[in-house]
Amino acid sequence: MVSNSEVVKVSQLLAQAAELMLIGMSSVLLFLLLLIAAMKLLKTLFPYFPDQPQRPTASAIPSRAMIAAVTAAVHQHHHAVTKEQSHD
Amino acid sequence: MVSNSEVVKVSQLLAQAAELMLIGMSSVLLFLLLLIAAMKLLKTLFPYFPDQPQRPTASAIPSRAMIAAVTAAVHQHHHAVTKEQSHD
Amino acid sequence: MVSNSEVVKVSQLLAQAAELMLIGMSSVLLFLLLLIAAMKLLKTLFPYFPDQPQRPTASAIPSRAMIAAVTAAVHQHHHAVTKEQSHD
Amino acid sequence: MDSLQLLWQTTGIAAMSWGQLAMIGVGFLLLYLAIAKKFEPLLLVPIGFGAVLANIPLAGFTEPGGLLYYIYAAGIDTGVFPLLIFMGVGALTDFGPLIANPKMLLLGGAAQMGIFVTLFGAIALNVIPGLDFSLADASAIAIIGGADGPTAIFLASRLAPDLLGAIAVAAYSYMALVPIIQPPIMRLLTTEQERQVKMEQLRPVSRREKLMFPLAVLLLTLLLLPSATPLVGMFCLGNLMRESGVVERLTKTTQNDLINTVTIFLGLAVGSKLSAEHFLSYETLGILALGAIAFAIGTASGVLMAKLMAKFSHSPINPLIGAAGVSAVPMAARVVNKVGQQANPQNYLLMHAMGPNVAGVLGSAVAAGILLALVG
Amino acid sequence: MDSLQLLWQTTGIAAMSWGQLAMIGVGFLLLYLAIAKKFEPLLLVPIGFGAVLANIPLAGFTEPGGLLYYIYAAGIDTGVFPLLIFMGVGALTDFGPLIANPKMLLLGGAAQMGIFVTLFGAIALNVIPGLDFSLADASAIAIIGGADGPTAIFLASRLAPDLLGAIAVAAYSYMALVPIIQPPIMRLLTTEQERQVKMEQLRPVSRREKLMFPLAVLLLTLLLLPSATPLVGMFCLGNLMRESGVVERLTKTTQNDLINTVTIFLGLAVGSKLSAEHFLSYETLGILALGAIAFAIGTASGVLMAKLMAKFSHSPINPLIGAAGVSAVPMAARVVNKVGQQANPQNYLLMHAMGPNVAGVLGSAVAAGILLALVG
Amino acid sequence: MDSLQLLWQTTGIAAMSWGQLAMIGVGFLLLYLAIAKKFEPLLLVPIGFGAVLANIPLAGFTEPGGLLYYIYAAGIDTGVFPLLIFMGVGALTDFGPLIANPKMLLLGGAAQMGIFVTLFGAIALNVIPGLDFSLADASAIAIIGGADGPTAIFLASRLAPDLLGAIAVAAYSYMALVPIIQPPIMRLLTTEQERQVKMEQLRPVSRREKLMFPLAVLLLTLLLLPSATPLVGMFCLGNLMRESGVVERLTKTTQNDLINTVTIFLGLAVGSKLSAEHFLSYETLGILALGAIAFAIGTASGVLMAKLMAKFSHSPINPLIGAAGVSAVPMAARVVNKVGQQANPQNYLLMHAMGPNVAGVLGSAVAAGILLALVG
Ligand code: NA
Ligand code: NA
Ligand code: NA
Repeated sequence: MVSNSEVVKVSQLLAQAAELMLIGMSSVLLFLLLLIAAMKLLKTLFPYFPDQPQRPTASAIPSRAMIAAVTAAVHQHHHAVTKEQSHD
Repeated sequence: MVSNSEVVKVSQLLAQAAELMLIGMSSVLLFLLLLIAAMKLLKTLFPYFPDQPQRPTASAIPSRAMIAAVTAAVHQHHHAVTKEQSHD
Repeated sequence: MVSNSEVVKVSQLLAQAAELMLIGMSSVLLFLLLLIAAMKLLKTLFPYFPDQPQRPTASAIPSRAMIAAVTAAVHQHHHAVTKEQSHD
Repeated sequence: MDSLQLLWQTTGIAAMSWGQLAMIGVGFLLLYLAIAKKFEPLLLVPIGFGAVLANIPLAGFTEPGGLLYYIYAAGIDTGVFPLLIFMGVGALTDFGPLIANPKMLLLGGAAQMGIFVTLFGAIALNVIPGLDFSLADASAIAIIGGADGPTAIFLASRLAPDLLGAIAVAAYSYMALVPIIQPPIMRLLTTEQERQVKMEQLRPVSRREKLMFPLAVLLLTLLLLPSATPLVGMFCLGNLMRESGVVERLTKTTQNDLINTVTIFLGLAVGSKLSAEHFLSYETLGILALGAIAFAIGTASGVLMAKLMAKFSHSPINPLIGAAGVSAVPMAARVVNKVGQQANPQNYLLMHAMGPNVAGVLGSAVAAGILLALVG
Repeated sequence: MDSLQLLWQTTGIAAMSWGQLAMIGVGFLLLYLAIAKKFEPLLLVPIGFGAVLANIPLAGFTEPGGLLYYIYAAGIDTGVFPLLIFMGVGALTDFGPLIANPKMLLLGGAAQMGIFVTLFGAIALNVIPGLDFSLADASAIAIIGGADGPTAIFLASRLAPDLLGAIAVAAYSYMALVPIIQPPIMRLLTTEQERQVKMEQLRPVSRREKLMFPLAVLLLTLLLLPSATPLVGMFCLGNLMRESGVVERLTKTTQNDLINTVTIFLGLAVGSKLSAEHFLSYETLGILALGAIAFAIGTASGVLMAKLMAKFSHSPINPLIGAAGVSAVPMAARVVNKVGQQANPQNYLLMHAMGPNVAGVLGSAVAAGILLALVG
Repeated sequence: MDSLQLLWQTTGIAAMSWGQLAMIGVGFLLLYLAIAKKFEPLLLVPIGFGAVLANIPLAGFTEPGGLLYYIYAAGIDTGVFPLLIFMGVGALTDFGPLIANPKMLLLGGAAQMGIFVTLFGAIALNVIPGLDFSLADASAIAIIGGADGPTAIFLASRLAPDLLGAIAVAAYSYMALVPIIQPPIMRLLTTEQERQVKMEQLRPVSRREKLMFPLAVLLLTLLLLPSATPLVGMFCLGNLMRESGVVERLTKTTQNDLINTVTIFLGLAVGSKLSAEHFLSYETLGILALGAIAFAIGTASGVLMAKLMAKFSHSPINPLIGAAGVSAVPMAARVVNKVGQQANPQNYLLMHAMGPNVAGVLGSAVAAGILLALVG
C-alpha cells in the first residue's frame, strides 16, 4: 500500500515534473527560434556568391575520412560498372 | 657469517619458492591445456570454408565521418550541376 | 606620492635586475660559445663524406606491426598458392 | 596444500557471484550485438568489454588501483570524456544542410518532446513500489530521448552517476535500434502521399556562413543558457576548427586519433558502471522502458511538427524528415531516406534529413543545459 | 513562476558582469585575429575560444568540476604541456643549417638581450603607481622577448601564474606581428648595401653530426645549467628521436597527433587564464608595452651583433639574419628572407636565417633556465 | 658576486654526485645500444633518455613538480601504461599461426619454466650477504624470464617498485640480446638432423575462429585466473577490436598513435627509476645475472618441450621452434628461422615459430597473474 505522505510527495514531484516539461520544452523551442532568427541574419550578412572561390579549405582539407569515403564510393561504382560490363 | 635465524628464514623462503615453482608451472601448463581444448572446440564450431567471403568490415561502419564526407560530396556534385545548368 | 621606503625598495630591485641582466646575458653568451666549441669538435669527429649512405632507417625497425603485416602477407600468399595448386 | 587452496580461492569460479555472472553475460551480449549485429559498434564494443572486465571477481578493475577506476575517475567523474567526444563530433559535422534551411531547427526542437514527456513519466513510475526516482534521476533518464550518447553520459555523470551505466546502454542500444523503432511510427503518422513529397534542392551555403554558425550558436548559448555551454561550447569549438580552415592539423587530430582514443576510454568507463549491484534492479527495467517511450515520442513529435510546418510552408516539406530530429546521427537520417524511397524510389531525402538530424544534436544539448540549470 | 524566475537568473544575460563581457570580447577578438588575419592560428584559436568559455557566467569552466580547470591543473600547473610541445618542436626541427654554421648561435644569443633589458624595464615600471612587479613577475614578463610560446608559458607557470594569460597572449600576438614589428627596425639599422650581401652556400652536414648535436646540447646543459634541462632536454629528446632514425613510429606521433592534441589543450588552458580579474588591469597594459619593447630590442641586438660579426668574418654575413635570432620560428626567418629580397631579388637568405632562428629557441630556453635558477 | 656564486652552485658540475654521473653514463650507454646497435630502440631510446634526465642534479625531474614524477605517478603507479601497451600489442597480434596449431601453446608454457626457476634462484641468492630479496622481489625479478616488457613492468610496479628500473632494463636488454643468447643453447640441445626438420604447412584459419579466440582466452582467464585479467584482458580487447572488423577506426588508433604515445611515456617513466640510489647496488648485479639465467632456462625448456612433443606428434616438429616460446616477439621467431636456415637453407620456420612466440606472451601474462595471486 502506498502511504498518504508518499502520495503527497509523488504528486508534488509530478507537479514539478509537469512544470519542468512546460518550461523546458518552451525554452528549447524559444532558443531554437532565436537561432533561426540569427541564421537569417547570417544569411543576409554573408550571402553566397556563385562565383566565390571554392573553399580553399574544405577541398584543401584532405581529411582521411573523406578520402576514404570517396575511395570506397569510387571503388563500389567501379565494381558495379565492371560487373555490368561483364554482363555484355 | 650468516646467523642461524637467517638460515631458517632463507630455508623457509626456499621452501615457499619451491612450492611456488611447482604450483605456478603446473597452473600455467594446466591453463594452456584447457585453452588448447577450447581451441579444438572453436575449430569444430567455426570451421574454415575456402570460399568464405572476405571481411566486409570497413564499408559497414556507418560513421559520422562518412556521412559528413558523403554530404560534402553530394554538395559539390550539386554545385557542379548548378553551374553546368547556368551555362545553358 | 611615492614614499621613501618604496624608493629604496625599487632601487634595490633595480640593482638586482641590473645584476640579473649582466649575469644572465653573459651566461647565455658563454653557454652558446661553449656550444660553438663543442660543435667544432663534432665537425672534426664526424666529418661529412659526400657518398655517405642515405639513412637506412625504417627498414631497420623490427616492429611488431611489421611482423604482423609480414605474417598476414605470407598467409595470403600461402592461400593464393594453395588455391592455384588446387586448380591443377 | 595451503597454496593449492589459496589458488582455488583465487579462481573466478570460486569467487564469482550470480550477479557478476549475469553481468558478464550482459557484457558478452553487448559484444554480440556490436559485432554480429553492428549495433553502434564503436561504443558497444568497449562498453561490452568494460562490463565484462568490471564484473570479474578479485580482479579489482573498478576499485582504487584498477584500470577502470582510474579511467572513470579521470574521464567521466570530471566530465572530460563526453566533452572531448563532443568536440570531435563538432569537427566531423557539416552544418551546411541545416544552414541552408534553418526552419529544420524546429524539427530538432520538437523531437526533444520525448525527453520532457519521459521526465514526467519517470516521476509517474514512482507509484510502482520499488521505484524511487528523484527529479535528478528522472532528468538523467529522460535525456535518453535525446538520442545522443555523449549528452546522455555527460548529464548522467552530473545528475545520477549510479544510473549512468543503464542510461548509456539504453541510449546507445536505442540509437542502434532506430531502423526498427522509427519506421512504424513514421508510417502510422503519415499518409502514403505525404511520404512521397519531394523537397526542393537546398540552396548553396557560403563558407562564411558556415564559419559564423558555430560562433552564433556559442554566443546565443552563453547569453541565454550558460549551463549548456560545456556541451554546446565544445561542439562549437570542434566545428569552428573545422570551418575556419586555418588549423587543419588540429582538426584532423580531433576528428581521428583524439576522438578514437577517448571513445575507447569512454566506452570502457561506461562499461565499468554495469556492475551487478547497479544494473540488476527494477530501476534498469524502468529505464529501458522509459527510453523506448522517449524515442517513440521524440520520433512522433518530430513527424507531427513536420506535418504542421508543411501546412504553413510555401515550399514542400516531407513530414518524414521530422523523425530525424531525434538526432542519432546519421542513422535517423538514413532511415528517413529509406522510408521515403519505399514510398517513392526517386525521392532522395538524405540531405534534407541531415538538417533536422544535426539540429537534434543541438536540441538535446540545449535540453540537457536546461535540465542542469533547473535540476542540477 | 518560481521556475521562470530561476530560469531567468540562470541566463548569461542576467548573470554576466561587465568584466566578463569585455573578456568574451577579447576572446572573440583573438579568434578574429587567428582566423581572419591568420595570427598564429594553431594557438590563438584555442586560446581565444578558451577565453570565451572561461568568462561565461554560471558555466563554471574554471572552477573545480569544470573542463578548463582540469586541463589547466593537469597540463600547466604541472608544466607537462609546454614540455611536450617542446618535445614535438624538437622532433620537427632540422638543426642542419645551424650545425653548418655554428657562429649563428651568437645571433640567437644576442637576440636574448631583449629579455634581460625588459626584465630591467619591468622593475623600472614599478615607479608607476598601481604597478608592482616582483623580480619573479618581471622575469616571467621579460621572457616574452624570447619569442617562444612554450618557453614563455613554462616560465610564467613557474614564476607568475597570475600573469600567465597576459604573458602568453602577448608572446603569441607579437610572434604573429613579427612581419610588422621587425622590418622597420631591420631597415633602420642596416644600409641598403648591407642588406644586399649574399652569403655563401652552407656546407653539407653529416647524419652523425645531426645525431650528436642534441646529445651535445643536452650534455652541456646538464653540466652547466641544469635548471634549463626541462625545456632543453625535452627539445633534445624530440630532436634525437628524429635524427636517430630508429624510432620513426614515435617520431611521427610526436610530430603530429601528440603535439596537436597538446596544442589544443594548452591553448584552452592558457585561454582559461584570461579572466576579467587577472587580465583587465594596468599590469596587462604594462605587459603588452614591455613585450613590444622586448621584441624590438631583441631584433635590434640580433642585427647589431650580426653587423659586428660581419666585420670580423672572412665569409660575408648579411646582418639581416641577426633579426631571426629572436626565434619566432619560422616567421622571423621568412621576414629576413623577404626584406633581403626587397634589397636584392636574387638574394635567398631563408636557409641562412634558419640557423639563428633555431639558435634563438635554444637561446631563450637557456635564458629561461638562468632566470629559473636565479629567481625561481 | 653573490649571484655569481649562486650561479656556480646551480651548475650541474658543482652539484653532481658520482652516482648521478655514473647513471647518466648508463643512460647514454642505453642510448648508444638503442641507436647504434638497434637494441629494442622503441623502448631503450626513451628509457635511456629518461635515465639521463632523472639523474640531472637540481633539475628535479623525479620530484613532485617534475615531469618524470608526474608521468610515473600517472602511468606506472597506476599500472595504466603497461596495460595500454598490452591493448596495443593485442591489436597488432595475429593469432592465426597459433590457432592453426594449438599445441604450440605448450611451448609457450614450457618456456615460462625460466620464470619459476629464477624465482627459486633469486631466493637462493639471499645466502650472499648484501642481497635480501623478499618473495615479492624474487617474483618481480623472475618475470624477466617472461621476455615481455609490459608484463615485467606491470608486475614490478605491483610487487617491487624499487627494483622496477633494473628489472625493465634487464628485460628489454635481454630481449634485444636474444640473437646472441639463444642460438648456442638451441644448437647445444638439438642435433643437426633435428634442426633440418621441415614442418607441414599451417591450415587456414577462419575469420570466426580468430574472432572467437580472444573471447575464449578472456573467458578462461576470468574463470580460472582473475588476477591475470588486467594483462590478458587488455590484450584480448586489442585483439578483439582487430578481429571484429567493425571498429577499424579504434583499431588503427590503438595500433599507432595510442601505443606510440604510451611507449614514449612508459620509457621515460621507467628511465626515471634508474636513479643512482636504486640502480647502483649489488641487487642490480643479482638481477642482471638472474635475468640471463631466466632467459637461458626459458629457451632450453622450450626446446626440450618441443623435442618431447616431436616424439609423440604424427606431424613433424622442428624442436628449434620451442625457443620462440619465451616470447620476445618477433625477435625470437626470427632467430628460430635463422638458425633453422643455417641447418637447411630451404627451411622456413618463421610462421611456425610465430605460434609459440605469441603463446609465450600469453604464457608469461598467465604466470604474472599466478604470481600476483599467490604473492601479491
Ligand atoms: Na537529440
Ligand atoms: Na628566442
Ligand atoms: Na613470455
